[in-house]
Amino acid sequence: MRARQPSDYISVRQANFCQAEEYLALCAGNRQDGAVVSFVGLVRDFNQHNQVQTLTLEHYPAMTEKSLKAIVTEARDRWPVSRVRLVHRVGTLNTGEQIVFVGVSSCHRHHAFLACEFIMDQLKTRAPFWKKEQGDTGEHWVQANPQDQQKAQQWHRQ
Amino acid sequence: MRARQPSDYISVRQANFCQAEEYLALCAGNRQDGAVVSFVGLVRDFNQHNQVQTLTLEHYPAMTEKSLKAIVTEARDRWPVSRVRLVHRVGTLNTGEQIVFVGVSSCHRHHAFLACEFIMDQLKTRAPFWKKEQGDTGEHWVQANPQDQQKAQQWHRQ
Amino acid sequence: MITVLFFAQLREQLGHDKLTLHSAFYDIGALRHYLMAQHKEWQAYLAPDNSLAAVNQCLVNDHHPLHSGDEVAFFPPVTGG
Amino acid sequence: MITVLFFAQLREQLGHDKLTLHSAFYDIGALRHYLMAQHKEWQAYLAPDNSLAAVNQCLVNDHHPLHSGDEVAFFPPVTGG
Repeated sequence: MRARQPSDYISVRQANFCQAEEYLALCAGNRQDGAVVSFVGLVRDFNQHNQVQTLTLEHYPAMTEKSLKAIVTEARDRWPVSRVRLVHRVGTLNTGEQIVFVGVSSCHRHHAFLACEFIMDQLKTRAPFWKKEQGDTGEHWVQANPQDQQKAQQWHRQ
Repeated sequence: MRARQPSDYISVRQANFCQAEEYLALCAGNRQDGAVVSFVGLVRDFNQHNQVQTLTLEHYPAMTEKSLKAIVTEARDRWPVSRVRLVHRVGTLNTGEQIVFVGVSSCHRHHAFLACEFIMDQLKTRAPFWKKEQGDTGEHWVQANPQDQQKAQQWHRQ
Repeated sequence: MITVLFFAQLREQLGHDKLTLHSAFYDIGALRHYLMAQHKEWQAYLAPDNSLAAVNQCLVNDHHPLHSGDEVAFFPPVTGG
Repeated sequence: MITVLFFAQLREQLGHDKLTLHSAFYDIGALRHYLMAQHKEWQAYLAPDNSLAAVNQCLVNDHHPLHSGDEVAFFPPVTGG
């Protein structure tokens, strides 16, 4: 496996992130990349069970960064991308709040799109985060979506 | 074809755009979408012929917005996306400057990724913009990339 | 009457950005061949492989019919984005 | 010695977040069956279909060997992002 690039930034934290700052960090002083793709995941107001008021994200601290680094390294092994930034929040969030940022820069837009979506799909099935919703009908652990599992596996058939 | 949604924003202009403002416009007051995907295309310092100093974008004004609207409408016909924002600049730009923004919000991240990349791929082959590079070896019109043509056509085989 | 516009590299190659024609043409292919017959030095540039056509600001192929008042444009493959 | 951690819904279902075991186990499957045999009420929750396993913070399957000093974690399918 290729070594993790110094241009990777991975952060797991309670504090919010600024999408604009993350985007600027992908572009600043970067004259060789023509493409920047970014994804932000937000807390929706309605999910599996009920009207959601807040969402609490638990994680397995010792494993979280390790698994995210492995996912980013795997993306780099597949596509020639330049800069990668990944921020995932934990703790209690309100509806509309940002949960996760994935940003990728590359010379070629298709590689940036692929790497960004790959990282999200793998994160959804391999990174140790769990969501608990607090809403109208009480507290519920979010159940894993079988489609997420299928989507993550499709990358290994390509 | 479905009518163009009031939540579409399409702009062709010389002035720069603020990626952060575009992102905020996709999120502001939006509680139902869990996914926002955005793409930015930038002026690279090296392209087909030479070291690039500036890039001049010519367009066919009467046709440009019409073609972009048609592309966004086609994306909406294919995937249930919520908000779409598309900004394309014309005129003379320096290396590192932003050329194009495409942002899409949706309930489902895969639809947001697909629609965003589809819009870019179609724009690359159907929207009347032409690039001329000014660099070390003089002025050159950028020649269309056959891969862009293939990539745009792949969507119609799906 | 038909207005014909040329853009980008094609405009520079032909040395024209606009023509106004008073003849009638059955379709884009007929107009293209008329222009190529009138100006031998345009033939390479205007060949269908090297230039796209739009009628009233929509991309069309050479079989697209033409009517009086149409705005036709010829231009090289696009390179925006 | 093996440390066993439980997370999220599984932690709530079992009522434990951590166990320390002094026995030796051949692999994750053996450890899983030991825990299910010791605590009948855990069987449904700990079944391989309902819980993933990690050894030293890497996802593994039930054939992954165990060694003294390993940190094992069981948890439900993940739901981040």
